[in-house]
Amino acid sequence: THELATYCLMLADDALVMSHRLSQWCSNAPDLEEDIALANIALDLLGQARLLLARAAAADPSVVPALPAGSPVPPEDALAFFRGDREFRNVRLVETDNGDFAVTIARLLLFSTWRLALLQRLAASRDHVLSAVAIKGVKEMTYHRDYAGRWFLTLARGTEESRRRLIAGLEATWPLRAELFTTHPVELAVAGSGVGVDPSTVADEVDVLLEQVFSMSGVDRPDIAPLAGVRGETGRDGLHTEAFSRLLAEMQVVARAHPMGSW
Amino acid sequence: THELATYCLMLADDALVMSHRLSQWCSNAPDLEEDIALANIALDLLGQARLLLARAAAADPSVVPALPAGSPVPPEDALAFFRGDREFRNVRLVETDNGDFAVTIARLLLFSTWRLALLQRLAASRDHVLSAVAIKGVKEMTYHRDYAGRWFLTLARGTEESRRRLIAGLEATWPLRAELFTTHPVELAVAGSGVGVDPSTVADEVDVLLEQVFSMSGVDRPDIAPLAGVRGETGRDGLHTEAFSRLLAEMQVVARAHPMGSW
Amino acid sequence: MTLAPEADESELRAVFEATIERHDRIEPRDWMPEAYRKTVIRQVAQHAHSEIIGMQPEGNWITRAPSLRRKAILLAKVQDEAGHGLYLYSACETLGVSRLELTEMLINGKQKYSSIFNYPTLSYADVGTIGWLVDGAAICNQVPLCRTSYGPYGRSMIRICKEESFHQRQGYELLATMMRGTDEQREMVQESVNRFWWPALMMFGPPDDDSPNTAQSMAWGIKRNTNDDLRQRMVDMTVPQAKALGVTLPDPELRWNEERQSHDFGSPDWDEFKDVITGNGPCNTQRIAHRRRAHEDGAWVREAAMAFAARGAEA
Amino acid sequence: MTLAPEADESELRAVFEATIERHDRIEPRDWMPEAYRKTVIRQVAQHAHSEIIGMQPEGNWITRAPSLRRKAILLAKVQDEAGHGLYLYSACETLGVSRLELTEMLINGKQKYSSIFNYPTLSYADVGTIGWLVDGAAICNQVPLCRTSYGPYGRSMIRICKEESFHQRQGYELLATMMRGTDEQREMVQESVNRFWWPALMMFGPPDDDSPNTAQSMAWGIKRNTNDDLRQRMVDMTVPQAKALGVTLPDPELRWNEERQSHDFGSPDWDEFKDVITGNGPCNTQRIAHRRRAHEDGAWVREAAMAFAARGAEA
Repeated sequence: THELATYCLMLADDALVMSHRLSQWCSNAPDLEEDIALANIALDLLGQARLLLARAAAADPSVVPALPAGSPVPPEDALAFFRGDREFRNVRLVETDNGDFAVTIARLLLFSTWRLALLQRLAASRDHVLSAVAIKGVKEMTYHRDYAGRWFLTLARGTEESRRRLIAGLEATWPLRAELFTTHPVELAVAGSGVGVDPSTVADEVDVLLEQVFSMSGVDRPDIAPLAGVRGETGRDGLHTEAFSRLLAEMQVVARAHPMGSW
Repeated sequence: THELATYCLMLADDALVMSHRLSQWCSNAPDLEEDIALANIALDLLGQARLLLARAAAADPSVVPALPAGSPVPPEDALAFFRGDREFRNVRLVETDNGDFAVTIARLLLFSTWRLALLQRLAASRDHVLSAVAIKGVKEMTYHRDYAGRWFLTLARGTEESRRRLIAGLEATWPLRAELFTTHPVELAVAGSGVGVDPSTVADEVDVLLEQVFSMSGVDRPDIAPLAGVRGETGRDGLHTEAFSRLLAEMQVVARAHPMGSW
Repeated sequence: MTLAPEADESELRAVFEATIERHDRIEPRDWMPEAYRKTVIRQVAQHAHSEIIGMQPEGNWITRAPSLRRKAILLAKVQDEAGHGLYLYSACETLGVSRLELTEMLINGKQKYSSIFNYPTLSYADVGTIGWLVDGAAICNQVPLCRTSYGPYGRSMIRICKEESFHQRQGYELLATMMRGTDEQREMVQESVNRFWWPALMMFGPPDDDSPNTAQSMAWGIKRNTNDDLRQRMVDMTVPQAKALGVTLPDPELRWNEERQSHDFGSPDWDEFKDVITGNGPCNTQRIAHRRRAHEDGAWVREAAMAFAARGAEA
Repeated sequence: MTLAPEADESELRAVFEATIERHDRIEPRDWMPEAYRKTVIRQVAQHAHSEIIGMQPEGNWITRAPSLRRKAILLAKVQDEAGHGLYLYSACETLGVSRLELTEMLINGKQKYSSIFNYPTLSYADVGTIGWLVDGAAICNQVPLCRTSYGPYGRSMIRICKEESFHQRQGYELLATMMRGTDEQREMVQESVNRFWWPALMMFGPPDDDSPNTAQSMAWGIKRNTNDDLRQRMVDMTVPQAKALGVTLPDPELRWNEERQSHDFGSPDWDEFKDVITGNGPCNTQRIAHRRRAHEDGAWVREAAMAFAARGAEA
């Protein structure tokens, strides 16, 4: 169905775009171990994205952008590389620029705590593909959250500078948090049919987990208003930040130059 | 002829790519006056590029990339937005990242001193279009060179930090200088027929002018080897830096998404 | 800054009020009430900041302009905005505040800029829409300001208004060209208008019954029309242009009122307006961070220029 | 670092030489001549630096990979290179030099890395070509090093070689897929091979008669084959693969020599090689600047981690 496909795109795009941002750390991380760990996380998310894009295409082939007749581009790539920015359904949290390592860690903590909670519930989805993706994803997200939590604590309790940067990073990220728990009509519909998860239902659980990390780290929960959308629309509606079309321009440039290409 | 067209592309691409880099300063300059001045210079160069691209297309329509039948995209835009990086003929000097204001000024000084000398000779071209472009361009380049020279002196004699940055900027730019005076076979051919200028013939004159600026500024002429090409190929042969395909990805993204678009 | 000896104040105030009464200009050396000075500074600074911050949403598309002609038009336009900022900061400086102080008030959030620039630009159509609707609204706002009581401000506005109407025509022309293009381009234009229509109407500020400063500003001749007057003028001006373009304005309540000889229209989402005004708009943080970064990155250059100039003065 | 009392030196040297003679491993705690230690450090560090700098040319295309499958393959490959760097720095640390010292020698230009990474990657085909030719050359170089005399280095090489041959197959497979694609893709592949063929052959180092360190390194069992031997092996291995791919190797002198049962081939441009080795290659400055920036940008994170660990140790 179209709703299931749209829901899969939401989950897929979150993973794909977050993976893109993390992959930009490659050869830029503070140490080799972090280069490796961030690439690992990016690879896990890329893997999730691929399965979810394929599920979206199978659920409703009409979501896949049309390519010239005979194009060998598979559906997952048509979806990743041939949609415009207004057709991407990811939350805005994942698309903004990386900033420094502290911003990246703060974002990864919010993202992985949230997504882990979602996937834990999604494991019980009536859709067997989604359920399988979720079960595999839970293991991955647990590692991502632990990694982010460990670094969050380390930076908070490291040096004065790392603490200052961490708090700034958390504050920069916080306005994008509310969007994670705002239910989109499509999410409501798939939750109703036992296929998807209404993200508002994981808000409390995620909050408790974040509070634990904040309290261990001696960091106050930020008191910053959510980032407004435009006419009430946000990432899930295809309304993104200025950074996003630049991200896509880079991500899609080679694929789009070769719509008949085989890779 | 194809040679004339290729020569026009060389001159056009230098201006277009330099204009692109300068336009990236817009809203990022150290002061409003510099925002305005750098935009002015970018606009002048963009104007030169447009005339030269049109001349290239007129001299040999086969250089213009093919677009779908009925496309309203004019030749200047087909050339700017639908060529790949290997088809651009600009020197590599103009395409590297802006760096800080000092790098930008050092590059602009080298570029404008060189291009002014070229256009001064090109004013006598047997090709009336090139001659007209050159005559107009000489006035513009004189301003650009004066602007760059004034800032070069100011930074050299300003603060310790500005002097340190200026020298670093000059040293970062210097390896790309040799390419400006290396004669490409196409340049040799058009120089032979009185249509173009062999850049090696302006080397001494440019050197004298640069020496004047260096000596007023109390800056030593750098002693740094030229940046090697690959198999002897450099910008004029379509062999560019890694930065260049990223520049084009950004510059061309909207145009390429709409090959039938009217703007 | 002119300093008036206290003794003369009532006489000076009478001269000031007579000047205002005659709809004549107050000049920098003239005596003026402190509250007037502050209000003019606030308004002119806000206007200057809007020009400077306004460079960002459009500047976002310079490197991606889809034709060289449009790139030249856009670059020149954004450059004009820098120029407008420059005149307006100069007008402000005649009241004794430096550009540096004003810039610091901007990046510390102590002075505002037009809320419209806290919306993102998401497609090249936005360049046209900003020209058409945002510059259109600015003109409605600014044409009366050419007669504003503070001389340097009024004279800046005359020059700025000329350039703004040029920009507005260019924006309209871009949209008209795109509407003659492909279906995708038409969709881009409509989508862009959908996003910018309400924010453009909100540019005139809150409804009159919720605009505390309007009365005093009008009495002083700093402001010449109420927010709602100007908003109505904008709607009446824009509806026929939208029709000519072939785009739909996203307001189901919009219709011609034969009796008023004017358009009725819906009410903007004032909650969203307050959200954006108070700093939570989609781009507030981004715009200020950009300005701050540019300002801080440029500090060493400005210092070098001052040091160099000082050395020249010594020699 | 093991310190040998001077008295025992001749005895220790005899043990060392016997170990080398037996083609056995020297281990970190064993006595070794200072020159041997230095040579091993130089070679292993250069190898480690090559892995780390080698992340850049391929990493340049991760964000632009044209399919998600290729993106995953590329990201995993670059990650493997970071892993190789990690083992090799560890192998080096067994000789008493820290990773930080090695990194500083890299970014200060005191230690080298493979000259191949000073060439730019200009299209996605380069990802395939680097896998096929550059990893191919690396394997020719490294397989013999699995038997190198220094234990930790040899054991690292065993693991690395396995992964490198996997990467080489993946690179070849990308090129093969592209060759079955469009004309433009075939051109990309050929253009890429044209650029990388000679630099790949230069990876084996200067000709034997111009390679001053080879003899000592071979005597010590650090190196197992001469540069020219390995280069010949690479050419013989690659020619049939190029044929299978359908690409032309850009060497007019390349032909089968029936008598030698091997290929004759032209001479690389050793002047270009020297240019690149001495720092003027197309990307030397860029690669080091990138590494330096990442290292410096990460300093506060490494400091935080150390401070945090120290605090944990206290508690």
